[in-house]
Amino acid sequence: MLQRNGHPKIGVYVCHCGINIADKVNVTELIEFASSLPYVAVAREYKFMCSDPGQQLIAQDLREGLIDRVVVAACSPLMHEGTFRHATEEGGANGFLYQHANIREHVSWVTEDGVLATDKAKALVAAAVRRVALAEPLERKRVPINDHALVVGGGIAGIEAALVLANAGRKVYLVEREPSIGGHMAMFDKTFPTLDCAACILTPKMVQVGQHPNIQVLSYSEVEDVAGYVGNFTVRVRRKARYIKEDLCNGCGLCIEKCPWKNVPSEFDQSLANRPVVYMPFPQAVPRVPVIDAENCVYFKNGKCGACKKFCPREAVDFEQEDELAELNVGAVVLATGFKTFDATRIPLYGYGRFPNVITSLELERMLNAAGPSGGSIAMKDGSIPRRVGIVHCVGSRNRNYNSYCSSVCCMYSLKFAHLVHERTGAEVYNFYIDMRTVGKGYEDFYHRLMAEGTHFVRGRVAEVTDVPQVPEEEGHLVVQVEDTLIGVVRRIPLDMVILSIAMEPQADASEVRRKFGISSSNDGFFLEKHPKLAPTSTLTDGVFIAGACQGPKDIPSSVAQGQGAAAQALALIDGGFMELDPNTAYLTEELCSGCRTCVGLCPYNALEFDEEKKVVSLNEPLCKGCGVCVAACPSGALQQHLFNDEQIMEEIKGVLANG
Amino acid sequence: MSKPKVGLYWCASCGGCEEAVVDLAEKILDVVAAVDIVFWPVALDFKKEDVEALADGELTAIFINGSIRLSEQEEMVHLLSRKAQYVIAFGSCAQLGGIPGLANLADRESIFEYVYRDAPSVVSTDGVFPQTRLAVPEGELKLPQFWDRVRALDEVIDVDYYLPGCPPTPKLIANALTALLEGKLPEKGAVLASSRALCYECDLNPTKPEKPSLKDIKRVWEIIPEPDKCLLAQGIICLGPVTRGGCEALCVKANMPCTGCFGPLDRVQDFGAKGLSAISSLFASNDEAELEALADKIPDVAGLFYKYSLPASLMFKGRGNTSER
Amino acid sequence: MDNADYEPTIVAFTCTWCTYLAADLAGTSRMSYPANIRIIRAMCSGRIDPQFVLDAFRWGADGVLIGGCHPGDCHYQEGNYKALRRFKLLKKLVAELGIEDERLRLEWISASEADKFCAVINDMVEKVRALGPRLPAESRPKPEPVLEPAPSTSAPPEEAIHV
Amino acid sequence: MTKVTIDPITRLEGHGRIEIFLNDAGDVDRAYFVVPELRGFEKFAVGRRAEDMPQITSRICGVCPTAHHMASTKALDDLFHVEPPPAALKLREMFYNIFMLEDHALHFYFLGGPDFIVGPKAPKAARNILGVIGKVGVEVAGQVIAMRKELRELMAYLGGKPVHPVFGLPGGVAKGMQKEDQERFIKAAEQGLDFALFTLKAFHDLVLGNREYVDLILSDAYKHRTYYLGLVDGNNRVNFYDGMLRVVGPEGKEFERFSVQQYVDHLAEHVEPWTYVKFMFLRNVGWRGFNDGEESGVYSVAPLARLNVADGMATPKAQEAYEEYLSTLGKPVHQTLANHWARVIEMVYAAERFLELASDPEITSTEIRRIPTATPTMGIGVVEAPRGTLIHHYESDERGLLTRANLIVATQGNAARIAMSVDKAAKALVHGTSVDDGLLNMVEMAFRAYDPCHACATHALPGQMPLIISLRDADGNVLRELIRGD
Repeated sequence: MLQRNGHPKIGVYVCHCGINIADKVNVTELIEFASSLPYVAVAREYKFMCSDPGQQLIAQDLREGLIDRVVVAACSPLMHEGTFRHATEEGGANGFLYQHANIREHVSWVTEDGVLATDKAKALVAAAVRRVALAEPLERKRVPINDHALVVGGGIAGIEAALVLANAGRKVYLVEREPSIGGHMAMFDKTFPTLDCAACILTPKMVQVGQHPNIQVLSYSEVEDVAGYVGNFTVRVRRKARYIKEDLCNGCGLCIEKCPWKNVPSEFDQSLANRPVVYMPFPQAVPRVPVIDAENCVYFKNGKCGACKKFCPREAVDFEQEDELAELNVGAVVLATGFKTFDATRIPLYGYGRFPNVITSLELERMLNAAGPSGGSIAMKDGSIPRRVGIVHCVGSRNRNYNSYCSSVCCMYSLKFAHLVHERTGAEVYNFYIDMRTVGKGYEDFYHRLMAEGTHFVRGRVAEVTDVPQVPEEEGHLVVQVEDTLIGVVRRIPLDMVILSIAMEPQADASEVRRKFGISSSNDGFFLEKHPKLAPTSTLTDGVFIAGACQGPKDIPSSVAQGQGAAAQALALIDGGFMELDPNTAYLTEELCSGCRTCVGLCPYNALEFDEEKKVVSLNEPLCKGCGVCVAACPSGALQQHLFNDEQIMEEIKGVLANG
Repeated sequence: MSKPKVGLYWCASCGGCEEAVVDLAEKILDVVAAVDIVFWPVALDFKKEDVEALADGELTAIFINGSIRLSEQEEMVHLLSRKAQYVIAFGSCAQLGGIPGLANLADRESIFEYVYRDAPSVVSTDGVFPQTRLAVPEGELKLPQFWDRVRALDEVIDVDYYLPGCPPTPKLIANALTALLEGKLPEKGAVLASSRALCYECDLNPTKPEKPSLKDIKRVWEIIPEPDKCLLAQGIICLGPVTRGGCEALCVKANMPCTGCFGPLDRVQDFGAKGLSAISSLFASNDEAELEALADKIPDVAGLFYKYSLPASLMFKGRGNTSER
Repeated sequence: MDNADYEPTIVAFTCTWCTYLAADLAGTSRMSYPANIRIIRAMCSGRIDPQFVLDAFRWGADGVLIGGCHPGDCHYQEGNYKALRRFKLLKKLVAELGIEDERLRLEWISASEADKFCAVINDMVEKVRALGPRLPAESRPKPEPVLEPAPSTSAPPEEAIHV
Repeated sequence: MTKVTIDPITRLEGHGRIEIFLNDAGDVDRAYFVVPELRGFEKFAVGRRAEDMPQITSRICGVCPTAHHMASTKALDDLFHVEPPPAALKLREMFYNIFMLEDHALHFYFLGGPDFIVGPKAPKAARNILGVIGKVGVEVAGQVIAMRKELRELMAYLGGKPVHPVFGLPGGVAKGMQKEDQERFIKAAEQGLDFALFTLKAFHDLVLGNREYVDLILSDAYKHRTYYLGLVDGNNRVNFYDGMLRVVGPEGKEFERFSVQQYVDHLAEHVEPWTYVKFMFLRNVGWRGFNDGEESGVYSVAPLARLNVADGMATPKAQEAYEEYLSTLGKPVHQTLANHWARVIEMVYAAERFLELASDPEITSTEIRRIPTATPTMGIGVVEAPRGTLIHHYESDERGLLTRANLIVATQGNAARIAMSVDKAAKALVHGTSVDDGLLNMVEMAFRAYDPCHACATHALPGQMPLIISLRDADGNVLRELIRGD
């Protein structure tokens, strides 16, 4: 138990939060109770404590010397603890002579019975009062910030983020797993609702990135691990061997041309076409440096061939090349790792993989693309042109068995498909949808345009795609069986081609990546934002921001907006030059330490070591992140934690249990 | 000017603390020269009346060993604390409840049933148990009430200082007396031994690895420890890191682990819980099953970590003389 | 004491980054769960000292819940594993001290698992209620006021002002 | 009816009490010997790790912790089915004899001795260690202290601490003797022997030289014809550390000879409602109340008993003293007060045995432990404590956690006889309320001779039994009080 001269004088302030708290918690009773607690000198209530007049109540009582420490019972501390610390400082007291009681998120919003809610609020207030009596004045820690930034993921969101940061004059590292940046958008033909060509708007940006003096693109690379903390991350990146020296290669493409082995299914083209062993995923790739696919290369199998090496005019081919680890020091990170598409074979009834003419939306994108395998023409496997085409919405989304969320972009790209397919083949197009979701500027107009074009819209979830005819006219066709919920009959519609509008899903390695960066994910596996409304591109880990589809399914405009937003956030952080951290670090009372070293191995940041001279442990405080693991273990109580020392926590325990 | 009066008194104790005083050997003559020992049940005569006759505070200090189990003990220590300026809890039993405090794991009835009925050598005399009041042909006999719970001294009276140990070492006893006589006593409530854990004064501490960890746990009979090597580093659970120093690592010098008789350090509230926290933090695994296995290598967790301090555990503190859990 | 009319008190020690946020999310999502829970926040479940658990029981808690991030998700790399190490041994200790299994729990609840948080609270409150009070009210110690009466330079606080 | 209470409560509550009831004629009706304390070690030993028992049980008594420590350690050998290496056994026995020597000396000079050396009827103020010093001289007192100190330090050398040592482990001991330290042990043993012999001489001069004392020793007031129990070696000679348990009858003939593993078939405990101590008796004779003679299962332990069950002492000087003792008192010796003499003879034996073992070349061997490999089941260990036969009996689960513990403790073995002695002495000496200090002290001497340790007896508090004797009239008013001097 800590001793102090004189009694503390505590002010307790209860926030109504409009009706959010006051409707459930009997504030008057709570104030009565609070003022009965030992050392409580002032107990006030107010409609909105976070408002200016609310904060002034605190500052004024402090200035007038009525109180010397503060408790506010309001919303979650993560919401307004900072606000009231500031108000306390306004009043001339140290901001850490403050304790927050969460009676909104943890009481009024989750408790049905008002009496019980009031009792719970009392317990939390009593605890805060007991604890604040032991609070100590503290200073915030200032840490310098590295002003370089890392962007992970070279899709449109990452590209935008990188450009914003680079244009602001910051050094940016852009890490992309594939041989080229561009992401999914590079695969698309047109973009909804304006139908301008994806390449035309994307490639200039890719080139900018490639040429930007402030951007270093690390393509064909992956983040290995991350150390450090906000302002000072150390990131190790594995640069996979591409067997072609980036600095020597001028992208002439001769090696690709000369490579005799051209039969590898192209990932970029969804295996609709083949690529050589030496390849660039697509003509506009950035960087314009090919990759040798060692998996499939005969040279790596038996040392024969090596045509590429022979023909390379710049001797850029290097079969000896190995993975390299690059170490990057950055102050902020933007994660824009994007998404993967739903595996349509998971729904056998839709026949993907069984029926050649059942294809996914991404395959269609490649077909439509002028630079794609079919040069932009839509043909069935036998080469003939489809007369009747069906587009099935919500494949792998809005379905408890797969993903319950709405993938948000499928309606719009399905409409885009309906238009393009009709435009290019004159085929009759059916859209099978559950609900038509066209939120977004100009989207609804596009929907109406399609209806005007005579596209069929059938409202209902497709039950099955089959090739077993029941009537003669179904012979030789795919048949979609669906309940048309608008007229309430089950329909069987014969078609030549079926396109599955597959959902966006978190990357396969999303959880691996988020753990490397110490952030959380929501139940659906997408990265978790700090606040769903107010901090959509921030995370709970300071200095790590998220943008684009890695945070949830979204279309290009939203991804771009988030990329730019995240970049602005990162910029605001690293531009400060330094930042202030809560002083919740561990501290050591040397006189109590026996040098038993129990703590040393427990610290994840190596902040503790044994001092051979003094025969006790020494704590390197700047390295401490304030987890308190060592404090709980220290058998002498020599290690304690600011804001969370044993005595303070034990007072809080008494408070919640003993109501006073 | 007359010499300061001091007294030594025992409650539920084994007499080891008295032996420790006798082990002052020739020093005891100096003590006798410096103070008047107005009573010391084991060695000198006194009567309760003698104590009652003393003016309040007439005693400079009363050294009380043993824990509190009987009504008379409680009455007596209340009387003594009135008469003495300083109350010094002497030894583990007075400070923390001591080894007899392990009795708090059982209650009065079960102890009686075993000792007077179920023990193998007892010849059942149709359920005869000792009675607190008994009429015999010649008159009435009384036995004192045997309580459910053993308590540390400071649960019953206000204690000024603590002399830790089972028993305290003669050296510490001498130091305490000197401090008392020279008026150099520290702040009230202080434990009159080292302020650091035993590791600090243990000769083997330098042999402990920079980052200690427990890959395996050995019981003392399972391993012949390498001499001159930290026992904890050899997988033997030594409570040196948790235990207040001052004994100069007597047990470790005898190749046996510290079992904690000097109790917790100033900023630790519960010896057992803290010891458990420190030791388990060293388990060299993050795998649930492996951790289970390691934990199972520590049978009788309570007996290990609360060998001397069960009555002082936060779990039972301030719970009166009942064994209510 | 008849368990029907008895409301258990459960103290929950949660880490800041996962379980505390799950509780916040339960609030923002307006879920509802029993009011028997009292949350005490630490930065990491690895900060939770077994002393705190026993202290909670000492002052009359009928159950104690420790909440942390899922394995691998710790904001401080491995704090939750340290919590697990201690929990394994602590569990054995409290059993030996006569405390029923259901009264002490360790749960991994991530920031997004508000539903799991509510489920755990509901389940634990029911199980603990079924066990009945751990300590009869009369044998619960009463804590002393927060500070030992310290030599007071300033006058003791004047009558509390009501506004 | 008048009640005389020899009541320690005023000085040492819970330590034992003698209640003497006088009839209207003022003669003693019955004297009760009451031990009112209990701690329940046998109960809370259950669940503990077996290896903790030598430490836990030593806390039964801080006066003879070594006896409990050693009995417990031997029980662990048996429990874990492991035989310690020879050096370990020698170290243990040496350690134990050091303890016996030191403890017996303590009793002779501080506790029992004063009665004789100073005199039973001397004023109480003189009947204590100071009185002894007056008689034997200051330098001797210094010797006693110095001797005790050295012996305690040697115990600390091996056991870490003299009080509550950490020496014994199943299969051996934790620490051995360094070659370079052997000399120190030998030297101490030699001094110890001189000291023991000096003590024997002192006893001769001061006690046996005094006809009055001898009469007192021989007087019928302190005589009981009971059975006797003690440990003997292969040649039926006294051994403190190990051997067979032997029982001789009031006529001195061997009644039983058994290994401690069979103790339950031979020894039994009787419970009385008016005391917390349990009374030992011979199962094969049976409990016939507080009576002596062949028909009563009451038996006696401690020095007197040990010398009665043995055919001799295993060391020369002790044997000499033993023979003289018998030639004076005959055999078996039923006179309770002879315990003091027997105790001094045992001091000589302990010192001689200490010297033998300290000089043994093998004792410095580093082979001092064997690691148990068998599954622990049940184990029983026995030693002769200063105050008599001490038995520890444990049962455990396969992890070596105790499932049952039973302790047969020295003073229990004398409990019945003590009660009888007190009753008999009271009846013989106390008549009406006109008894004086000397007489009451002589009542008290009846049990002090046993050096009873009620800490052990009830696994409770220690105790040389300090007593105050209150004479009360019918209304319970205190007529006068007499205080026993230590």
